[in-house]
Amino acid sequence: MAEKPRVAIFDFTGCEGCELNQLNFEDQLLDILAHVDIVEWREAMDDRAAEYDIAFVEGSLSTPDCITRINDIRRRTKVLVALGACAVQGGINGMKNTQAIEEVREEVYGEDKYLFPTLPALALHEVVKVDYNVRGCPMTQIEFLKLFTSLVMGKQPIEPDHAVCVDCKLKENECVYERGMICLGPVTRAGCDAQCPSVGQYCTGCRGLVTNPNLSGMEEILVEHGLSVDEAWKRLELYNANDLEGAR
Amino acid sequence: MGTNLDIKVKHLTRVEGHGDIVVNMKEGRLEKAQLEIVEAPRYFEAMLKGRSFHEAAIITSRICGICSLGHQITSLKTTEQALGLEVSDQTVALRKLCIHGATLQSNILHAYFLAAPDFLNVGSVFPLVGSHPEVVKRALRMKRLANDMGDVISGRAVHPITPVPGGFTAIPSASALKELKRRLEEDMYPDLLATVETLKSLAGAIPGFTRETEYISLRNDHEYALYDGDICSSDTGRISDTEYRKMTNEFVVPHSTSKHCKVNRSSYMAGALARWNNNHDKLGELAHTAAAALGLTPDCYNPYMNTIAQVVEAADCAIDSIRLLDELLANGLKDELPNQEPTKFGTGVGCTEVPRGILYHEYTYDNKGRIVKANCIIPTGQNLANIDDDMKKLVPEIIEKSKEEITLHLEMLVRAYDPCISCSVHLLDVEFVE
Amino acid sequence: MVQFYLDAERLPAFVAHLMAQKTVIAPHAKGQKSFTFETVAEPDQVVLDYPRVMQSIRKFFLPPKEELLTFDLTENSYETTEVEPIDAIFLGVHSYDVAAVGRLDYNFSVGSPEKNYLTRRQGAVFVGVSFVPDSYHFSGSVNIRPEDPTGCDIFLTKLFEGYVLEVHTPTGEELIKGFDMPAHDAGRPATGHFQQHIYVPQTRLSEIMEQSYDNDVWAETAEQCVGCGTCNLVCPTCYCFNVDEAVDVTVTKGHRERHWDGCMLRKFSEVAGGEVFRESLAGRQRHRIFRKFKYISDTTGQPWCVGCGRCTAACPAHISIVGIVNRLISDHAQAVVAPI
Amino acid sequence: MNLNEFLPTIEPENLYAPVMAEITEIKRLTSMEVFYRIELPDGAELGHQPGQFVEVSIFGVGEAPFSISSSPTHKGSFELGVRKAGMLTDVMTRLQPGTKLGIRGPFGTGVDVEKFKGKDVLIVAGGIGLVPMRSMINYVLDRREDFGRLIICYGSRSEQDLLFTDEIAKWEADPKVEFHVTVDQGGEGWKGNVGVITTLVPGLDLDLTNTACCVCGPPIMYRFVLMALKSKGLSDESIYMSLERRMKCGVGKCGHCQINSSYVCQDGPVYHYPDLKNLQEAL
Ligand SMILES: Cc1cc2nc3c(=O)[nH]c(=O)nc-3n(C[C@H](O)[C@H](O)[C@H](O)COP(=O)(O)OP(=O)(O)OC[C@H]3O[C@@H](n4cnc5c(N)ncnc54)[C@H](O)[C@@H]3O)c2cc1C
Ligand code: SF4
Ligand code: SF4
Ligand code: SF4
Repeated sequence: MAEKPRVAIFDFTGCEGCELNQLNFEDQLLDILAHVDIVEWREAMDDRAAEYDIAFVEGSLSTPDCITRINDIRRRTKVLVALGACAVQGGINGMKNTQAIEEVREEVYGEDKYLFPTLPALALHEVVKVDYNVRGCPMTQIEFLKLFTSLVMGKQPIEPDHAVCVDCKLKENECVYERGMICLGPVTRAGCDAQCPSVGQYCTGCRGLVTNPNLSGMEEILVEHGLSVDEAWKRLELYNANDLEGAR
Repeated sequence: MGTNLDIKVKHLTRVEGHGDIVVNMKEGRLEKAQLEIVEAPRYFEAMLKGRSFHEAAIITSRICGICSLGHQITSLKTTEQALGLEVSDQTVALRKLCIHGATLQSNILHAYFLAAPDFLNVGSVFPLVGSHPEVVKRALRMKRLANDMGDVISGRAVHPITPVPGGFTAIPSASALKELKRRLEEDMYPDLLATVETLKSLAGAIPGFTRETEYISLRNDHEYALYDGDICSSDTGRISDTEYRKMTNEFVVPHSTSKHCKVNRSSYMAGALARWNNNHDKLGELAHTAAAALGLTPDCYNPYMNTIAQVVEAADCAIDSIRLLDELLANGLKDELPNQEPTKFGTGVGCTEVPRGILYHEYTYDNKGRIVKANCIIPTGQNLANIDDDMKKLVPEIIEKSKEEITLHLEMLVRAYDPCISCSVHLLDVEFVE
Repeated sequence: MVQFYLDAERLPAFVAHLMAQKTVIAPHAKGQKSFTFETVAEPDQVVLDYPRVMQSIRKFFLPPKEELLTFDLTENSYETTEVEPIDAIFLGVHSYDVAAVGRLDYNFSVGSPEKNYLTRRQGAVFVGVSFVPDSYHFSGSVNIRPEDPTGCDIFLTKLFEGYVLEVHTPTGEELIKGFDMPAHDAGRPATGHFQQHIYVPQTRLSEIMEQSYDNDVWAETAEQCVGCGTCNLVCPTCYCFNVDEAVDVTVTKGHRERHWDGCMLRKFSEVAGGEVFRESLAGRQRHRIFRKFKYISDTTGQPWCVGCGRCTAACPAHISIVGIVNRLISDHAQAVVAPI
Repeated sequence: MNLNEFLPTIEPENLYAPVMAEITEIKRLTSMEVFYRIELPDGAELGHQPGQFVEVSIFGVGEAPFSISSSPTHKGSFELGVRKAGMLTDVMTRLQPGTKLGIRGPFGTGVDVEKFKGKDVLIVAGGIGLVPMRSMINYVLDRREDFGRLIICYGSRSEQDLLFTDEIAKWEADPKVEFHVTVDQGGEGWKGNVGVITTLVPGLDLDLTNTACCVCGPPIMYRFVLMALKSKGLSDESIYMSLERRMKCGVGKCGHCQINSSYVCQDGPVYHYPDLKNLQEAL
């Protein structure tokens, strides 16, 4: 293998749970560090670097400053990886886009709203080219490790594009619909090993939608289980408001 | 004196979220000494509006990945109070275990990964992998166990899955709990002792600065209050949690996307040091031994000692976890379902001690169980005014030092608070118009 | 054939008797309303009175995830992962799930016989149990009765508070040796009526399917179907799989793994470059139903659906396989009566 | 009777265990396609028919099917032509000679050469479709006396995308080969035909009673080539086509390659056109 790839980690608007999840690889951290050099990571270290081979970026873009920074990162890195729901598809932050931005700001800061500029929360791919995604909220650790080994081996990682239900059935979980809950697993992209349904909680859709989801079919399922049409779409929008814009 | 000083630390490292330190001194007069919060606001209130009670905790836990468990538990307590949902003793015990796990993980992360590099004069934990491999491995082992407590009990350490209004969607197995207990006893206990030893050798690097302020934390009669209690001020004593607004008083300042707070003085402190000052009498033996070894005394007014107070309470969390596990195992785990049948729809208040201090949530629900009004007050927001006040006292005291040293002292001060900036920037205080 | 009466109260003792001879795998309760086959640890945890298990016993012979080989990246070498026969008693299997294993046996023996599957399949002993059809079962329509003992060494038919125990093979005789039970010679009861039926004999289905390639039902079903693949993944006769590589975090070793796949999934028929050969959900539904009632059936004369009702029970969109088939039948009948 | 009594008694070999074979030669064909010569251990022969394929694997990366491009008459090694299309093929194009690959196969039903004997052979290859067809072409050239005329129609996106250009030059020069080539987009120096592959068909002079035709190319091509061949008057019985589908096992187990009732990895990839007419999903 040639030189170790230089890795940088950045965060934008988000909860930094994905970054924390990187520090939570206690059992693998030393192996990971054997394969890469971490050259910039504000949350964990002081150093800054001029360029890098791989940039992992968490969070969505929601201020003019974010846009400048992400463009700068894109210029400095060979590979850009979006880490977690906020970066990949806008995530939770996208919910605020469903309301008029001025209203939202006024609600929080009242008259002081102009002190702090804000934009609709954008996923990274809406502004720059993203090479790979690690989905989930927080980013799925098993998927991160898969991506990591792929990058070290110099192969393109494959993104799963089937429903969470598949993984859920592979694990022989009792379907949470059986437990009287509703679940977004049927249209949500797998890769998390059906983490939530495996412990009795419904899938909230954090990993984004599968390609070409049948949304009206999903709406029908949710409505049949007692939600109003509006509530059904609110459920779907929890992590996917940006992708669902105009779909309703 | 006539000193001029101009410090600007942009995007301070090794803290959670984005903040700048700005200090301006002109001819000996301090014009500015403050932590500017530049993290983008996230507007959680807009997200909560109209959301069902099933989703409130899922959303609010995304305010912050570092404090996700704290937000989640606080949110659940709030929802349960608003909707009149009773929870079982088993649920409470499991939640307390989660809080211990999260506190352990957060305090260890802070002490070893964020603060220790300052004591050892390096820029991050990574050089320590080579220079102090045993210490790094110990830190990772402790963190792993703390996270495993989260994984086993709440499904996942970051953004927990199983805690829902009324209980848990899945109850951990007895064998998994036994294994946690074994590891706490056999691994965590000696690692904690070793941590105290390591820190003792580094204690010289902690600056001797003091400033007395108001200390606010939860307090109750039966334990070191983390899960619940009255709100207690070192200045004015205890009041009920429902009156939390009296104990916060938020205001907007232009240099911060996060609101500031004050009560009896211009600022107050929340967090491990506040808890220690208010509740040290409730800590167990191991914590007291650790405190004595590390020079943490009652009524400690040195904010830099917050890191030490975190380690002291981490020790208590580990010991109390063993007690809780014993209790749960002795009672036998019941495979109970969450109680999700609301008995009323109204307003609820929840407050919990999370690693950085006391956290408040308040929600009002409509009669379909949807949120109409929400308010969250986050510990880091509460500490911001106090940090600014500390800086204003600190800078003149160390003005003789080099600019680099002053900067380092300031950075260390801010880090000692272990501020969680992403949490602090979305205070929710909104009436929604239906 | 010998018959005995096994009192329900003595069931744990009977299970213990079996456990003394071999590993016993039997249904257990799981979650709130579900059942699953597991290796028995406590005889009194076995549940024989259950509507259906979430996954049939196929999961033992064709595991959901299975390592095919392990490799060493530094040496560029590999070793195949050797599998063992499952030398166990499968207790409490319903007739349709036994039949489904027979279907899989065919798939993995025909053409190029597959070592992993066939090795695992050696040595299994089947103790079947009758079931009471619920609103999803329709195995009667594919000639599998609830009390059909085909393929079993021992078969239990529910009668009052116990079971008529029939021994069908010498292996079965060996198994019950030393376990005292009263003989029973009053025959076996039928165990209830099906609530779901396919309206023509199974032998006519292929011909009806033949005429149904362009039926509207495919597009109509596709409006509800969300393509989640659940119906494939719970089906006891589905055997399609995908293969993936898993590399260790040290990037020095790993394994090649196969896992269940499903023809309802979009990626199933996608090739490099992004072309998806079965893009429409309508086409995917048709393929699924035809695989159950036409394609292999044309060669073997048997339907590849055993009427367990799992796909319908588990479908979040409530798409009913019986509903689709009966719709094809009635459309076909109308077309025959009134040609355009 | 226990179910097990129906099980076959044979001791099957492991279908998924590849043979490690060495790449002895690598040539870049175009910017996207690479040629590999591969030798099995101990000089073993692959023993294939034109049109068959092998499963190639690189550990840690994956496994995928590739048509064998060399003729069975060529001994001692076999050849592949691979287009960079995704994960595995991307890694493959970066390999060096001497690397060992996992090989399983040959699999599938190739061209039934007996049916072509004594006839005029018409090959229609679009793009990467020339890779498998090259096996048949070279087979015919090596057994020239067994066959009638050899007519090749080859279409490519552009001049730069033409594969096996040295061999094309030989075929063009060979008086016993009627070689026609076209490109979708003609460039500066291109003197030949411009247009899609179907434009070559009308001009062909075929003996309709004694021609067997084999077609291979991208999915979109088949329908149009068929129309062109049929309007030329070629009977369905004289047409064979090689299809591509996703496949994982290569041995009729994984289900991916199924077209209606047919498994491409077993019944194909080369199909007799009359059989394909019953498979609605095929074209
Ligand atoms: C019978 C047959 C013969 C072929 N002959 C050739 C040839 O001679 N030259 C050539 O360049 N290509 C050929 N292909 C296509 C080749 O198999 C694909 O280009 C290749 O699988 C792409 O793999 P990848 O990992 O690079 O692509 P990715 O898109 O990254 O594929 C990911 C995974 O999907 C699977 N996959 C994707 N596309 C296909 C496919 N078409 N068939 C099967 N599996 C697929 C692979 O197994 C791979 O592991 C042939 C395909 C078939 C079915
Ligand atoms: S629990 Fe959710 S993800 Fe799992 S099978 Fe049911 S619907 Fe699908
Ligand atoms: S389970 Fe239902 S919704 Fe899911 S793919 Fe099958 S038919 Fe469609
Ligand atoms: S197709 Fe449906 S009913 Fe038939 S065997 Fe499969 S899961 Fe059971």
